[in-house]
Amino acid sequence: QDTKVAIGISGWTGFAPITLAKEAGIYKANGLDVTIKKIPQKDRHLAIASGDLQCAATTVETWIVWNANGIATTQLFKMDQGMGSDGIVARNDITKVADLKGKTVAASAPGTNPHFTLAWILKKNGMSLKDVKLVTLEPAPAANAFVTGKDLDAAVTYEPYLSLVRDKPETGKLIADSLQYPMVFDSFGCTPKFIKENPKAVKALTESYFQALEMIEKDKQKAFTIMGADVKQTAEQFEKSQAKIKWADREANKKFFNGEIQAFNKEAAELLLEIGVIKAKPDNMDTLFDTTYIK
Amino acid sequence: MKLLVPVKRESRIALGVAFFIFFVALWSFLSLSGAVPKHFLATPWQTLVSGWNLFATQGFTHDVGMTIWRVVGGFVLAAVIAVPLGIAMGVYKPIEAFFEPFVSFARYLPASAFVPLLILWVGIGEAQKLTVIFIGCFFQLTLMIAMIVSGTRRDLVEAAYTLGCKDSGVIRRVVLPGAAPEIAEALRQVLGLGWTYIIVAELIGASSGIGHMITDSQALMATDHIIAGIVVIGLVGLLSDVAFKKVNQHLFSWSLLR
Amino acid sequence: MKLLVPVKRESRIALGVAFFIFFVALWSFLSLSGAVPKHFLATPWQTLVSGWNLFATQGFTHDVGMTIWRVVGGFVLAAVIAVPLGIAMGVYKPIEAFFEPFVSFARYLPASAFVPLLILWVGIGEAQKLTVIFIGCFFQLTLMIAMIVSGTRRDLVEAAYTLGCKDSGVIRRVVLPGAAPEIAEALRQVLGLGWTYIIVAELIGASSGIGHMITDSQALMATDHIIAGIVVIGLVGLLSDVAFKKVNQHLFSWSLLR
Amino acid sequence: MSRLSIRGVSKTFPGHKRNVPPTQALLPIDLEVGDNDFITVLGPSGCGKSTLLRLVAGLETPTAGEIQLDGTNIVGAGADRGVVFQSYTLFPWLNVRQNICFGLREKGMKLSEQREISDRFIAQVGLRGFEDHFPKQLSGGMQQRVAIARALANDPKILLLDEPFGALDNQTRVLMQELLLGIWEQAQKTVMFITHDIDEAIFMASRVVVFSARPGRIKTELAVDLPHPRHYTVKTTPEFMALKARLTEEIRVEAIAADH
Amino acid sequence: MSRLSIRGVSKTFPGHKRNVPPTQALLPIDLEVGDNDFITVLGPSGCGKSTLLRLVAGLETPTAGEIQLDGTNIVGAGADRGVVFQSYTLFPWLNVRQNICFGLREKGMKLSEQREISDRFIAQVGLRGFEDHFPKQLSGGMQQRVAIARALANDPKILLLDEPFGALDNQTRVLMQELLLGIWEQAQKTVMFITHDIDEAIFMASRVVVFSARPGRIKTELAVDLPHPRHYTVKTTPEFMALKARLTEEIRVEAIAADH
Ligand SMILES: Nc1ncnc2c1ncn2[C@@H]1O[C@H](COP(=O)(O)OP(=O)(O)OP(=O)(O)O)[C@@H](O)[C@H]1O
Ligand SMILES: Nc1ncnc2c1ncn2[C@@H]1O[C@H](COP(=O)(O)OP(=O)(O)OP(=O)(O)O)[C@@H](O)[C@H]1O
Ligand SMILES: [Mg+2]
Ligand SMILES: [Mg+2]
Repeated sequence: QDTKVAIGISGWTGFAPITLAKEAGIYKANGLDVTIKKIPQKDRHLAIASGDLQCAATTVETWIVWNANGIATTQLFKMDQGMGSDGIVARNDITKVADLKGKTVAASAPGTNPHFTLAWILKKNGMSLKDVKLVTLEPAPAANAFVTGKDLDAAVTYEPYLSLVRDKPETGKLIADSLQYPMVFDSFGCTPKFIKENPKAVKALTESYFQALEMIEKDKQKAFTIMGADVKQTAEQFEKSQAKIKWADREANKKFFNGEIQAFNKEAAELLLEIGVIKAKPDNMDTLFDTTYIK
Repeated sequence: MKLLVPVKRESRIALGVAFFIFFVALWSFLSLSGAVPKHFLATPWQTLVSGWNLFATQGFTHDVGMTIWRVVGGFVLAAVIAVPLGIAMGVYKPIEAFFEPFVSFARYLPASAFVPLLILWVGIGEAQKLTVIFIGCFFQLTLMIAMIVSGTRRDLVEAAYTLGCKDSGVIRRVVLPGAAPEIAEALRQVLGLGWTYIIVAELIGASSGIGHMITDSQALMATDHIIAGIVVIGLVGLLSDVAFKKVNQHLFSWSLLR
Repeated sequence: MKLLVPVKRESRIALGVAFFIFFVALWSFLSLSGAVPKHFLATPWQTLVSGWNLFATQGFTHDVGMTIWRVVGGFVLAAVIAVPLGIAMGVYKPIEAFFEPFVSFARYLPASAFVPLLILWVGIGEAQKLTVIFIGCFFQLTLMIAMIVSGTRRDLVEAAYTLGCKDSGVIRRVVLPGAAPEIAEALRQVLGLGWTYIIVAELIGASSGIGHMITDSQALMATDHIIAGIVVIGLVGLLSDVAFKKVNQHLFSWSLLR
Repeated sequence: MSRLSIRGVSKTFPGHKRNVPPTQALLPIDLEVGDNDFITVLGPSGCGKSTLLRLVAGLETPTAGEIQLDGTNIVGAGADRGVVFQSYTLFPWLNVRQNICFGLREKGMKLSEQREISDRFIAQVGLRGFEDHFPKQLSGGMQQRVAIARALANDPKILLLDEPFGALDNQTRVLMQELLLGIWEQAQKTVMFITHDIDEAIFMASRVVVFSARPGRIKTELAVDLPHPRHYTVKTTPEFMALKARLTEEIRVEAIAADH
Repeated sequence: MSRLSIRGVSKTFPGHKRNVPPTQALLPIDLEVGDNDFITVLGPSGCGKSTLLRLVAGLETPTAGEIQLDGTNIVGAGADRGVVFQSYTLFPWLNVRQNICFGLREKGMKLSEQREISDRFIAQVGLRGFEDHFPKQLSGGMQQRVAIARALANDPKILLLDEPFGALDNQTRVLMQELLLGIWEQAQKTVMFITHDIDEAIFMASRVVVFSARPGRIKTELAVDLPHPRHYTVKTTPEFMALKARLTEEIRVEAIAADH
């Protein structure tokens, strides 16, 4: 009897190993019956609250937001880290972040990573969200609107949608990315209730992820084909999209949850409070993750 | 041209076809001449081919099927409650007085704005999609049916009383058959409304459906797929409407006599 | 209860109020008793306070203003084209034959599905929002007006001819004044339709508006804000409708005589 | 003995909205209708003729007074009083036969019996061959013939007709009068017939009741002693003329009073 | 000299849909209407009376033949032929005065002049005090009086009336006949008046034209030599009776032919 799990993710290239684990039958082999739901980050917590999702992949600061706003969730393992595959694209006449002052910038809704990214980068440059005109657009339409229209001066987006801009250098370029500002980390987590009731399945989810990474190492071509197909890319296109992504293996995971995340969470919570996405910091940030399963 | 004078059947058809030809010609010109960049607007031919491919190779039939089932499902749910409630409201004015102000107000609540709440309340499965359609259809339908039933011809009701009917007989044998054609017509119109909500319903958490296909294609700027999707919804909506109309005409042929 | 017999004004109001009280009581029970977790459903009181705060401290008036302007703007655009086109179609049947099949079909194209295309075509500014509303209203309105004008009483037209009118006089002095009340009524109904599209239009690329506020409230799980937003749209829609109705009744008082 | 007794019956309609005063439609009226009487009620527009008929039918309740049918007080509408209205009130979704059988089916009568009765009345009103037609496929005159057959099929104690031929053209109207009179001469029903038309009132009646302008009361009663069976040519006889001349004067003053 | 000459005019309506055969509404008709004639056209339902009137009004074109008014062929509708229809065709958004001035305004007449003319006709049809009423605030009889005034205000060469009193109750109808006849006796207009009602046809006419059942043709013409001014009591005189008896027979056969 396979354990049923519904996982909410987005089209972000960093989440592709989950698709791979499902499509290549890794989950199945580990006794899991996984359903993957593509659902925008801004809605993902609602779906968890409704009970339709037990697990999700999302950026690390979102777990703070969700828990602070009443949706109990626990991270299990880190998946990847932005290495420049997400960031702010801007018109060619905008050369540095400071130039964004007073400009129209597209980012996804509050509580999502692009929104947070923008706030973070602006803060590092001595500005705040109030200094730009913020337009709510999900990463995909943001990239579309940026390359095709004139309404936007800048947009926050990520791979694979960054490729749209990459293909049209005349429309703009990346002015700030997650390599310069190391603050985009993705992790995978589930509700505490699910973890408590299905420890075996949780272990299997974790192991499946690591097995998917192994498969990418072993059979790149096949893995890229499967992962690309999910976002309607060829293996070659996908290879380009994932070039700057570094998936976290077991070792990287151990390292991340031992110090790195604590530091990041502290800074992130401050900022989230500042921009009004949470009303109070979670009491104990260490309950946001559970490192039992990566051991 | 003379005022209000009908045109012959043949010229009517010819003129109607002419507009479609004109429209496609304009579209072709815009997309082929380069007046509009290619990725802004697919050519008609490309759209047609993509549309065909969607069905032939990408399992679009399943998407269309899911969309139809959601619209019809939500609509049937709405109808199952709205029809008896509307009839009760139309017939018994105290019931109408009780529900009418609330329903009148609720009709203005935009179904699409409920999406975030619905995700919380009923999740992201089929229930959420059905509920969006339900909200979009239910209040409107209830009001329309109550109005129709209120408009029951008083003289026919009185005639039934003088022929020996009691209240229940009047409802069963006069109010219902008299209102049936208009209720069917209201159902048809509201089903048309349902189609306009499905895209919103399928925006979130769907893994199939025409709306899902359109959202997917958006990321890739596949305007051919988007246009094909829109046209397919239009066609399905039109077909369901025509079919509904035919069924009504067949069921209530007496109401068409003049 | 007697069939179809109206209830007295006082009881009618009392019953209507009773339902609202019942509704709020149920809502309070659900949210206060803990039957539904707190973050799933705000209490009525909390919703009211939040609604008030939205206006008082969070500049919600601006959002509401933007939303109204978009709906009204898109609607006026649609009306400005649809009214003369619809009249021309109604009066001159060849024109109707030319446009009618296309417009009938286009009416089923879901406005919300155009959003991805519109981002490409007109960007993400106000133009996109107005266009969504425009698409949602235009085809429906054109058809309704053509139908209304087609229904011009032939006997009045003939009377005008026998009184010495030429075609232009008939249009100006008979067709237009005769159709005006119904056209105004159609405009009112279609404006109501416009309200249902605004949320979709504001979902994407907005930095203000009620729809934008609802999206923003999601992260905080602020169901109180979401519900307040929905209710405000409902109220604004209802108000605009009532105001429109009053204006129509005032302008076309003759059509209300019986 | 009277079949129908109307004693001191009056009717005032309350003004539903504020500022609308109540309408006194009928001043207290006394009227006895004997068994097999054919009385016609003549009066100007708005004088309360329909109101009286609706009171007898049980579709309205009197403000004062009482109405008895065969000695029993009337409460609500019932199948013992057949009504034919001026407006066409056939059920448009039923065909001619189904319309005629409407009351029979309500009584739970067997189908075969329903068929027999409807056949008889269809023949009597001259609509054989039209059994399956829907009301909208019939001319106005035919529709009213079906309405009469539908009322008669129930075998009511009294037939109440409210300007049943008012919307028909003159020639059809004359033919319908002869038809109805023929049925009455054969079946001996008690009939109360409301009309505006003096010729019609005299031609069919055994007694003509003339109403005054609103608020209505009975102004004159006039027995019509023309022999039966009556032929349409009776309308151009001197006896008829004399009655007509007299009623014309009676009604004319009332009509002028009502019009202004 | 004839004011209106109808020569060999016939009308066949094409069957618009497939399988619908064309309707021959009117067989070739010849009719001369003299200056100041008041002719009434009598005939069963559907015999083509309205069709003839609409041909004269210019609202239909004849299939064959020609129609001349004062020696000129008729092309389309025009203000020289005033028409009053059976259905109420007042413009509901205009008040009584505005309705009466409709044609005058179309001619571009000065407001003061419009006012003068409308005042005269409002007085003539007895509607003083109702100038600001809208059509729906008037009774049927009043509406038709406005319609007559509206047609007359244009000072047409001929007045065409298609059962203008058909929807009125009998008493109102009689009063309207007297009103119209009074106007004609004063103003000496040429009038063509269509009706079903034999009394009405005789009472007003200088000549009665009887149509056969469809397809219509003229069956009889009958001059009415009753003296003017006519009083309503003329309807119960022996001369009137004789005419009525004769027309009753003529029309009865046609009506029976038309009804079945
Ligand atoms: N339901 C009602 N409410 C208020 N007033 C009414 C109602 N029914 C009738 N009346 C009024 O009562 C008066 C008599 O109406 P009734 O219909 O009995 O007249 P009538 O003699 O039948 O007239 P007609 O010949 O035009 O049919 C009229 O003034 C009418 O306006
Ligand atoms: N526009 C039309 N198209 C087809 N047939 C028509 C049209 N107008 C009239 N007819 C037919 O022509 C015949 C004569 O019609 P018309 O209206 O002239 O009769 P009528 O004598 O005025 O009848 P009534 O007394 O009922 O008014 C009828 O059979 C009618 O159905
Ligand atoms: Mg009456
Ligand atoms: Mg006619």
